[in-house]
Amino acid sequence: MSLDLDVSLSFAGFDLTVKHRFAPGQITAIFGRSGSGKSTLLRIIAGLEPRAMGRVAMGGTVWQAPGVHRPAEARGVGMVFQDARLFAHLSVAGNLAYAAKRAKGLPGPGLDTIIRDFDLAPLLSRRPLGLSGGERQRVALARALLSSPRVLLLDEPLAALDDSRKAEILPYLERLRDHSDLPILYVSHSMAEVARLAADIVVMQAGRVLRSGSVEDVLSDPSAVPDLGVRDAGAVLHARVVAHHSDGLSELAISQGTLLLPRFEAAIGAMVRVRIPAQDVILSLQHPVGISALNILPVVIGEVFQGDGPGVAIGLRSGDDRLLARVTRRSAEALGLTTGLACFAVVKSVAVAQGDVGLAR
Amino acid sequence: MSLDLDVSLSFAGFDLTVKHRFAPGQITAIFGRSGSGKSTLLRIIAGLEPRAMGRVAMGGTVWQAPGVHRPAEARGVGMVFQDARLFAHLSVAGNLAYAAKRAKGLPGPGLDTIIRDFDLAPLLSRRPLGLSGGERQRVALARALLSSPRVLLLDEPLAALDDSRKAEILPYLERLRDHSDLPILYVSHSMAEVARLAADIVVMQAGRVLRSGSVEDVLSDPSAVPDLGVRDAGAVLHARVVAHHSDGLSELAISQGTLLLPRFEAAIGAMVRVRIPAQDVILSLQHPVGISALNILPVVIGEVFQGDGPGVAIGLRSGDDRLLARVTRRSAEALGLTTGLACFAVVKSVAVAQGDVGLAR
Amino acid sequence: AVAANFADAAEEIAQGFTRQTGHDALITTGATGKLYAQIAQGAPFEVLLSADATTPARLEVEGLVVPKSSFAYAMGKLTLWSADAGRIGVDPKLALTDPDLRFLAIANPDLAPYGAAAREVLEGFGVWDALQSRLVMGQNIGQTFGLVQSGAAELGFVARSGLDAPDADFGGSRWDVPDGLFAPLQQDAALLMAGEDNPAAVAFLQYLAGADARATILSFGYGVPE
Amino acid sequence: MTLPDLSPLWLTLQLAFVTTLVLLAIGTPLAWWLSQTRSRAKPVIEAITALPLVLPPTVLGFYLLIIMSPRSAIGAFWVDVTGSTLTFSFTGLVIASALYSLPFTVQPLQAAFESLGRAPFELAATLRAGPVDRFFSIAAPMAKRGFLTATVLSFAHTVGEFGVVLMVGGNIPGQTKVISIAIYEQVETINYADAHVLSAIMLLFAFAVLLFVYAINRRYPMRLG
Amino acid sequence: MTLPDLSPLWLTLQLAFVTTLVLLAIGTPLAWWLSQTRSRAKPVIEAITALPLVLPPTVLGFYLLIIMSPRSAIGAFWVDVTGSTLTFSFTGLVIASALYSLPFTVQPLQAAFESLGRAPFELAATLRAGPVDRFFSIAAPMAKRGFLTATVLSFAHTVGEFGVVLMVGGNIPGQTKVISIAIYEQVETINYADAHVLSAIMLLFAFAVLLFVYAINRRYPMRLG
Ligand SMILES: Nc1ncnc2c1ncn2[C@@H]1O[C@H](COP(=O)(O)OP(=O)(O)OP(=O)(O)O)[C@@H](O)[C@H]1O
Ligand SMILES: Nc1ncnc2c1ncn2[C@@H]1O[C@H](COP(=O)(O)OP(=O)(O)OP(=O)(O)O)[C@@H](O)[C@H]1O
Ligand SMILES: [Mg+2]
Ligand SMILES: [Mg+2]
Repeated sequence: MSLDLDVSLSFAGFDLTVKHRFAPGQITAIFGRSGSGKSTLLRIIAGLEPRAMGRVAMGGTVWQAPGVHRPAEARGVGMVFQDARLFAHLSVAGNLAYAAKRAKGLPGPGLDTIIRDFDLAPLLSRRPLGLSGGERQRVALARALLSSPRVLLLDEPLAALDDSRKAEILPYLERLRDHSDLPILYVSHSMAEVARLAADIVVMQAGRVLRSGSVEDVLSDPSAVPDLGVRDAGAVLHARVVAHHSDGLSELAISQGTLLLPRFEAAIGAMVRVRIPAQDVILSLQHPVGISALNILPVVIGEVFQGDGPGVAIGLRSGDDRLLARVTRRSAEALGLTTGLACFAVVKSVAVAQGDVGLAR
Repeated sequence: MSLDLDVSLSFAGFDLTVKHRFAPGQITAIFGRSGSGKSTLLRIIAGLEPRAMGRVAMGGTVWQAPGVHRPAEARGVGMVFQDARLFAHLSVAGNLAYAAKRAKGLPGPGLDTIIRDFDLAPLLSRRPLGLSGGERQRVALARALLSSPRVLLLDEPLAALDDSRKAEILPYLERLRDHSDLPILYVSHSMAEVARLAADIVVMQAGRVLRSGSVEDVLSDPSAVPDLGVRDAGAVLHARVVAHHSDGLSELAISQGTLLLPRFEAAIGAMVRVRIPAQDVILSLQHPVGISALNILPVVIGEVFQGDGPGVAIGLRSGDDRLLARVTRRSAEALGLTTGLACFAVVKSVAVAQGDVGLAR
Repeated sequence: AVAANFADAAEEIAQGFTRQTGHDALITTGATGKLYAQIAQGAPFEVLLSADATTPARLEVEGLVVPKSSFAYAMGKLTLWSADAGRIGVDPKLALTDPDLRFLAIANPDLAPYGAAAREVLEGFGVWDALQSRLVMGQNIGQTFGLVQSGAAELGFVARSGLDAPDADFGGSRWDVPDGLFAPLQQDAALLMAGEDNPAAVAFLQYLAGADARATILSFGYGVPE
Repeated sequence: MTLPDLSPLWLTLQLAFVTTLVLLAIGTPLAWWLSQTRSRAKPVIEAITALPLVLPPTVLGFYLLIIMSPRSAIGAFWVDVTGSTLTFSFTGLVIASALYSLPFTVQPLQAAFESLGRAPFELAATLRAGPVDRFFSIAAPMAKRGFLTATVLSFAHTVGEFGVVLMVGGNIPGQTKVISIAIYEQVETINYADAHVLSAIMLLFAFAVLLFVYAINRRYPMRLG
Repeated sequence: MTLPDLSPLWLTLQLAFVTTLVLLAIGTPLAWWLSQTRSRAKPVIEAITALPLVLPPTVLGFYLLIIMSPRSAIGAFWVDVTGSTLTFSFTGLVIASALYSLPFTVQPLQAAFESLGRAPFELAATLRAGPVDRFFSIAAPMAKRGFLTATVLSFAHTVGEFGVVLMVGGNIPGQTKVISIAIYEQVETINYADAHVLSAIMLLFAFAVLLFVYAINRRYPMRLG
């Protein structure tokens, strides 16, 4: 069921107006500067901002409309607050049981599964007060998942976690996305997480939606680079897993050619999504030889977008796939990179991190 | 004045033992997995863990020793807690004034300067309860700086901030580092921040110091790659600013050759630190031509470190500088990359983000 | 329902009554004014041993007392007492005019008959006005006793029954005020409407007027009506 | 020296126990409502709940006596329904004591509830906890310290208080004669020895109970995080 | 109908005001200490601070009278130093009332302090605030609601209470005769009309004060974040 939103809310000095449809069974990344209204948006959906105006509908059910305000407890949102709130009077086990007890009979993962997947067994008897920042976040996320939500609202749920913890938890979210039809809203400052998990992206600025669309479209649109922040641009490819090699590389088929990437977990034949950060793509007029980069794709230059800085964003087509490259203006001029030019995109295998590959639906 | 530590503390199921000297006028990054004891370490230094044992000395002053425990308020630590605590009963202005008032007469930045540099004017009359996550962090950091600290203890102070906000605040920390002799301890999960700001790094694991040393040494040590996390490895170069070009690039001299990077703020002749992420370095046997990457450095292969995964970490020497590259095992074998081999390191300008360049002392 | 100052004596009388008649008497004590309010609001009391004569009379007017049932059962006696041994000499007036005297305790004349009596005595001596600033008042004669006993007030007019009760020994010095110096402290008993049909209540009043009870009353430092 | 009659002690404990229970049952929802409402009537109700305190106990008792006496509408209704009077009965005592000690229950509880802020309730709501559930699963346990204060103050005050009880209860041995009245009586009737003994028993007993309560609270403390 | 003598009203207000101030001055540090200490004596002290409540007021007053009378060491010392007695004086009244209402100050304050947790104090300490500074700049303003409760309960209880005051004060008109005693007397002497008038004045006045206090509190509320 999709989540339809057409809401507005004003604080002194801040106005939020958002109209958007969040697709079911997909993760929508909410991206935007600090103070742009991301957390406020999630709070409106959860029913925690009584002064919000407008309409919120989950599938056929109206959660909010003029004269209608379904209370938060009847909405069934699984929320991870940005401050990873835990009940201070309950142990970790108590916090988890709180959610599980109230979701009894509803579909969802069992307590034991969650405890195992989030590695929470050592923390169960602990009080929230002594938990580290990352431990709190893991508990908060686990608890939200236990509440058998109809929509997940995750506000920077992994911000305090290190990469290896993230790598443990992300697959869990992917499975959840793929085996349910929950809309999942995911606020994050990490484009790697966004690209790996999210199908759609909403970029917010000062309370408005600046840009929205599929991650593939938005991230591979050269003109979106300034909105997303230079470091974070990068296209997302759909690829099919062809083989896992014994030297630790996985081979993927894309519409034209293959990619070799550090090995990841996925069945042969599975479709995956691969983010290729724009800054990690090198363009070469000739097919380079004797080079450590394994992936050399023939591409045709599409749009060339000249921003303010020294960089140029270049849209590339490789068969049906779109790529995005960022090069310096100097290089673009020296190599004569213009629309229609055929050249080669060089991508290092290792530049594509484990976190950049996710299972596609 | 340096900060000398030789402390231990036990919680049920967790033991911390740390012996380290934090250098004055430098930022030491504290890096490590969630739950490895980073926040606990800062709390011990601040004097907030009365059960901690051992010795803490700041310059000649003993803060803690058997029988000695100088209370937190007499230490003068500028602490940003991981949860960006603010006084809920005071406005933002009240929070800042709280620190400023108690540091009156002590050296330090003025209230007005801080408010301007952290762009806090619009928030001054606000109560903490309505602030966004990033806004809270800015206020907490500003307040810590106003307290005229003898040591700064920053626990993921920028975690909730977007890149552009970070770009506003990081130069401030750099100036502070360069114009004072405070030891600054900086907990972060972001290697880009670490490499940009920190001279030293302490990698923690399960309450111990796993590795420590200068950022250059630790980050360019191939065998450190597994400890730091694959994505985060990358050497740091010292370079001198030679010119700022009109096409938005800055030219830097390194011990052998030049680097062209996206333009950054620094006077001609200034020394800067540049982090080159290992995964962004391509090795080529021949000097590549017709390629968009602008920086092609002749290098000699030093140590080759074979980890568990598909990647190989390769230490490189370029004149006096050390670089680190990460390539796939397959490439390393195909190209015959072994110690002593001369080859070329290809580095994209745009892959080195603004955040990766910082002023050296 | 028994006025507080008579509580101990009433207790002993009740025991005698029980021994003699087999009836049990449950005793409730309280300030007479309070008892009045309670009786007026329908308290289930059957017999009232008041500390004055006016309250039973008033209740009779209001129809809460069985007409003509009230009679005097005891006469209160007043004593000027000090917990200090030498303070009261042969001439009580000396003690009352002693410039060192800080506080003289009396019962509140508006509330307690003993207070009114004390006032009368002081007025008779012509010292009432002079002593105004040194007067401290208990709400009833029991509290007044406490004020003196604790030594907080050097002197006080108390009920003789407090000092002379069996096995009481408070020492100090005293002057028993002769009866003529104040209007008689007549304490009346009455049969309340609630007790009209209870033979035990009627029997208790008879016992109270009888010789055994009178002896007990005397032993507690009260007088008995002729 | 013989031990004075101890039946007032038991009566007192019964009264204090029942009164405290009644107070918690009434005061908790009231305090909760006050802590949550945005109604304009809030300060008015807050002021009213504190009012019983300002009247002298006997005077309050006097008015209650008038209100509850069989000659009033309420008292008469009570007699009709139950067959016995409200005044001079244990029930009447409980009502009077509860009214008088109400502020000691409501005020600390309301303060405790208000100190919790909104965050835990928002969280609980997103976890499907409705208002009643939130009250029992979040507000009540987190306001534990407030309940402790409310209970101790209400209980102790009911034990010690005698003005209201004396007036409404009529000091009937075994029925409405509580220990505070008994001690009061001993003092007023100059039975100081008995008063000392009763006071000492009362103080020791109360001390033991309070010590137990506080020691438990210390063993299982609760802090907000 | 003429207005009854109002001087007891002013005396009452003075007494309640001074007593409340004294209570805050004594009770606040005590509550603060209790909230912070890890001493084993804590539950004992907590129990003791609640004890004055369990004794009936007149009885407590009787014992205080004995303790403060010039024949006791304390009382004699006071006479030596000041030349006047502690009993039957305004000072004595204040001491007695303060002792009796102490639990109403200490308990709500302690609960309020404890609900703050350690976090704000740690933060303040890192900002160079010493213990005293922390108390005034953090604990006191954050425990505002606790102070409100403590003040209202202590003030109202002192206004209404008269058992202790009666005993220790001696009911001297203009000096120690407070309004609660005055109303009590009117009731006892069956001057119900005057009692009604005095009670009504008292209730209205108290209601006005309380309403004002609560309305202010509502205007400038404080929540923990
Ligand atoms: N209750 C409130 N009262 C007033 N202003 C508020 C309130 N809540 C939020 N705001 C303001 O609304 C804006 C949006 O806040 P929000 O928390 O949604 O930002 P955000 O996008 O989540 O930022 P961050 O990434 O820093 O968490 C901020 O400027 C914030 O100060
Ligand atoms: N008061 C305490 N009682 C018991 N255990 C504690 C306490 N404080 C911290 N710990 C434990 O000590 C370990 C280290 O905690 P710490 O907060 O220092 O971790 P951290 O490195 O800061 O982690 P993160 O990156 O998640 O914030 C954690 O496992 C934590 O649960
Ligand atoms: Mg936010
Ligand atoms: Mg931490």
